[in-house]
Amino acid sequence: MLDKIGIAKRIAQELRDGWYVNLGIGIPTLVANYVPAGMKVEFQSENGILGMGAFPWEGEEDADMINAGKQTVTLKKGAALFDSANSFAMIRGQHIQLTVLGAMEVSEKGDIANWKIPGKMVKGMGGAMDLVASAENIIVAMMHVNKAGESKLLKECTLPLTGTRCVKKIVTELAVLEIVEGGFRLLERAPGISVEHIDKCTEGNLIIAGEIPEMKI
Amino acid sequence: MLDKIGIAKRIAQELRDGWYVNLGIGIPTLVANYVPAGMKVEFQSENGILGMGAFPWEGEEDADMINAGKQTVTLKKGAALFDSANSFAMIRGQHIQLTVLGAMEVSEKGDIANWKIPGKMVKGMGGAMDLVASAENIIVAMMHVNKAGESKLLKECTLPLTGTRCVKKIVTELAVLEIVEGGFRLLERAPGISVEHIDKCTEGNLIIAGEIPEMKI
Amino acid sequence: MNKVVHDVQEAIQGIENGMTIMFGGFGLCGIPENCIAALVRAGVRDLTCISNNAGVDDFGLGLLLKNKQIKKMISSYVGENDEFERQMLSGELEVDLIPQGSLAERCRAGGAGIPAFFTPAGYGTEVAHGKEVRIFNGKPHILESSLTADFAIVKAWKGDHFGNLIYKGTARNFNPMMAMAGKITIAEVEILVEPGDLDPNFIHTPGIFVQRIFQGEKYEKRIEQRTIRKR
Amino acid sequence: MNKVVHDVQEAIQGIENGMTIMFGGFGLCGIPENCIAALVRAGVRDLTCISNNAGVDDFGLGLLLKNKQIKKMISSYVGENDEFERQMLSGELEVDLIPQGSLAERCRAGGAGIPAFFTPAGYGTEVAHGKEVRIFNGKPHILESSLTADFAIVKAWKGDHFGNLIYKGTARNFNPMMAMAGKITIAEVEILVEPGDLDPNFIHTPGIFVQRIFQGEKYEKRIEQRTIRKR
Repeated sequence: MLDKIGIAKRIAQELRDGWYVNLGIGIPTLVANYVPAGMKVEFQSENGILGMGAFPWEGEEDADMINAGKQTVTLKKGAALFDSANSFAMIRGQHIQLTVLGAMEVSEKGDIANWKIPGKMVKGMGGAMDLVASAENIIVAMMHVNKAGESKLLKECTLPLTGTRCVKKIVTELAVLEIVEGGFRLLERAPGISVEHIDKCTEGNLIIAGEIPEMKI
Repeated sequence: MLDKIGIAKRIAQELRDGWYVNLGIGIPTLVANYVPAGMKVEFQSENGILGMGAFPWEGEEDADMINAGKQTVTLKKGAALFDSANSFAMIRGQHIQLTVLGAMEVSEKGDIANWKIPGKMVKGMGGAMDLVASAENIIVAMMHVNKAGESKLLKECTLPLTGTRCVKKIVTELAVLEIVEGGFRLLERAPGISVEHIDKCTEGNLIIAGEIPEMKI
Repeated sequence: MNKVVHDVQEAIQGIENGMTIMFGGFGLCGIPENCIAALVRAGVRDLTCISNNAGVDDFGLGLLLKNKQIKKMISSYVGENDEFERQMLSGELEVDLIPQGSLAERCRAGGAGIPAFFTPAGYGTEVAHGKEVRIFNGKPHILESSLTADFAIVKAWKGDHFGNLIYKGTARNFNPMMAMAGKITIAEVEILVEPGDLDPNFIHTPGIFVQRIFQGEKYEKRIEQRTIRKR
Repeated sequence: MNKVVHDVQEAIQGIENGMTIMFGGFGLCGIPENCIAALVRAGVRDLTCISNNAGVDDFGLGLLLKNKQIKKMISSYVGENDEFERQMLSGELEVDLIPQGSLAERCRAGGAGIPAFFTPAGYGTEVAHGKEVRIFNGKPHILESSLTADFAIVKAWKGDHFGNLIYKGTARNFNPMMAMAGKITIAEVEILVEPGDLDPNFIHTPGIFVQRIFQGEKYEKRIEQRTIRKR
């Protein structure tokens, strides 16, 4: 079973040289720490950064330089700053090659829910609805089951949707899965996790074709 | 009868302190030379200037600094440069208080034609269609009659339209007129020009109410 | 073209109960601190506020929320504010949550004279309720309308007397498009300079969009998430 | 993220007969001189060119026109080019004339993932033929669709290896929005610099929109209307 860092590391393997990538808050943010050596990837932050760098050294925090998670950050060489309309022009216009974000639920059709629990929690969708409606390549980073032990990979989402038929891949603590016609196709198992266990933890239709390799992290 | 400079001077009287103004090619451009003393007016050029200044001194022409008529210009202190999308955001968004442009025909309803003579001449509308569709205050600077002696102030335009029901005022070599319900309302006569002459030169309905004063230039 | 007003009091003149006001800023970054404080003092009520976020409990728009001066919020993300969540869930506060990109574009459209546009964001979600759906290139889009406001209040780094503005870092965010969309736009700046002091080629908001400008007395510029690397 | 190509030949690789190409520039100001010259040499034909103007008889896009390489022009103003008028009136050249603001916004929309928007420009004119009309705030608007291109070719003053661009003066014009709307965007620059040499706060076109960049060999920068004050 993977921890959060393991999930981030596995997602980092999906990066390709020359890509612009938008990382959501939480586990997705960690992906930036595991870019394969020698690979050039630029991170976009939807509040107006292209070429986002590491956290600042202590004492060098700048209130005017934050990421979409409101964390203080720095810029890499060759970075560019812009306003929110231009930022979402990049996103909506499909200039970003990969979006990684968290989810509360994903359906076997690729629907995603991650912004609202009616009557309980409403933080808002932020940029997530624009991202999932536009990105050609969306990877969800999340736990396979919730705290109550219920699957988050469902036939149908029960929570208000963020977007429909948009998720391409899911990386959880248990598995890597791909959305295909008919359901979640199992691509890889986490180290030490059986196909049976993944099947048990997946409420939506799980498609198991051939031998399922173990992830290499 | 006014010459071109007279028309420009009369239009300059319509300027108000603090206005942003877009001037078309030809007579309208001349208006910039007659801003009343002490009045602050900024000129916008739709190719990307706010705060357009005079022509450059000889030898200081810059190919990268032109106005919408492709003439070399300079910037005034406090000028701003921007792209075409932002320029027309200013225009379409009604941030410009006055537009002055030329016309081939104006109808008594305020329609304007100034971009095409079918089969003969097609220069294109440039920014004129955006300007006339958006501006709240449009003054047309033109000759009352064409070279063949035919009125350019018509019941209906015969040429392809640039915009409909948009012209507010017209200043010609003969008169100042306002578009009102029912036709061209005569506001002022050019020095030495009779109401009868103006009437004869106006094909559209001319509304003459009360005494018509002579212009003061 | 001198748009300089004497102080924040003069800047907010004319803001009345029930008006719609846009506020620039993302989280606490690039917010018009001085104007928000003045609106708290002025006590205007029943405001409809258009702002990406709602501040935190004790700073930014959170101050107006706590003071019950806001009737309705139009935002994309309000996760950092418990008082907000309480007022919303209790029904005291009307809330219209919209995708961040649609919010940015709707403000820009409002300033640019574009009354409506199609976007894929929100299709198939509750954001699309009641909105026209149309397919372009095989993909469903929804029709979003423009947003404008009685007043837009933005915060810039530097500004000149004509209202030309330059923002700094990620404090730019929503400020430029909200500056475009206010019937009256108020700009508060850290540094007010003379016309000619800003390079015309590098102005983020041309002065035509700004009606009032002043230098704020002081800026706290609070950091929401202080993340650092230890040396 | 290094997008530097060796020379103009490498830059225009892949441009084929029948393609749609956007060209930045207003009149002869801010046009990609080196790429236009290379396209003339390459002899690609049946191009659909999206450009505010069509150059003059012997410079700018006029060179491609004279060479009969252009099948269709999408422009707002073509008044400075006699050969253009001749080809158009004789029916050799297809022409789609559209309002300048709509052209700018349609390119921006193409780059920004907005398939269509409403604008008042052109209502009641032949530009509106076949287009949906809708009333907003009592005023009729027409629905305009976005524009994209197989290639967009823009010209900037300075650019870095990542494709970040800065324009100069009024040579900015259509370049930024066309840079957004190309499937492949080629930027030719007067001065190519290293990443980090441009201030991130003052970049006009972020590198994400640019796929290829090179420093042009030389720039004539011809002036169309040399207007001066005598000393």
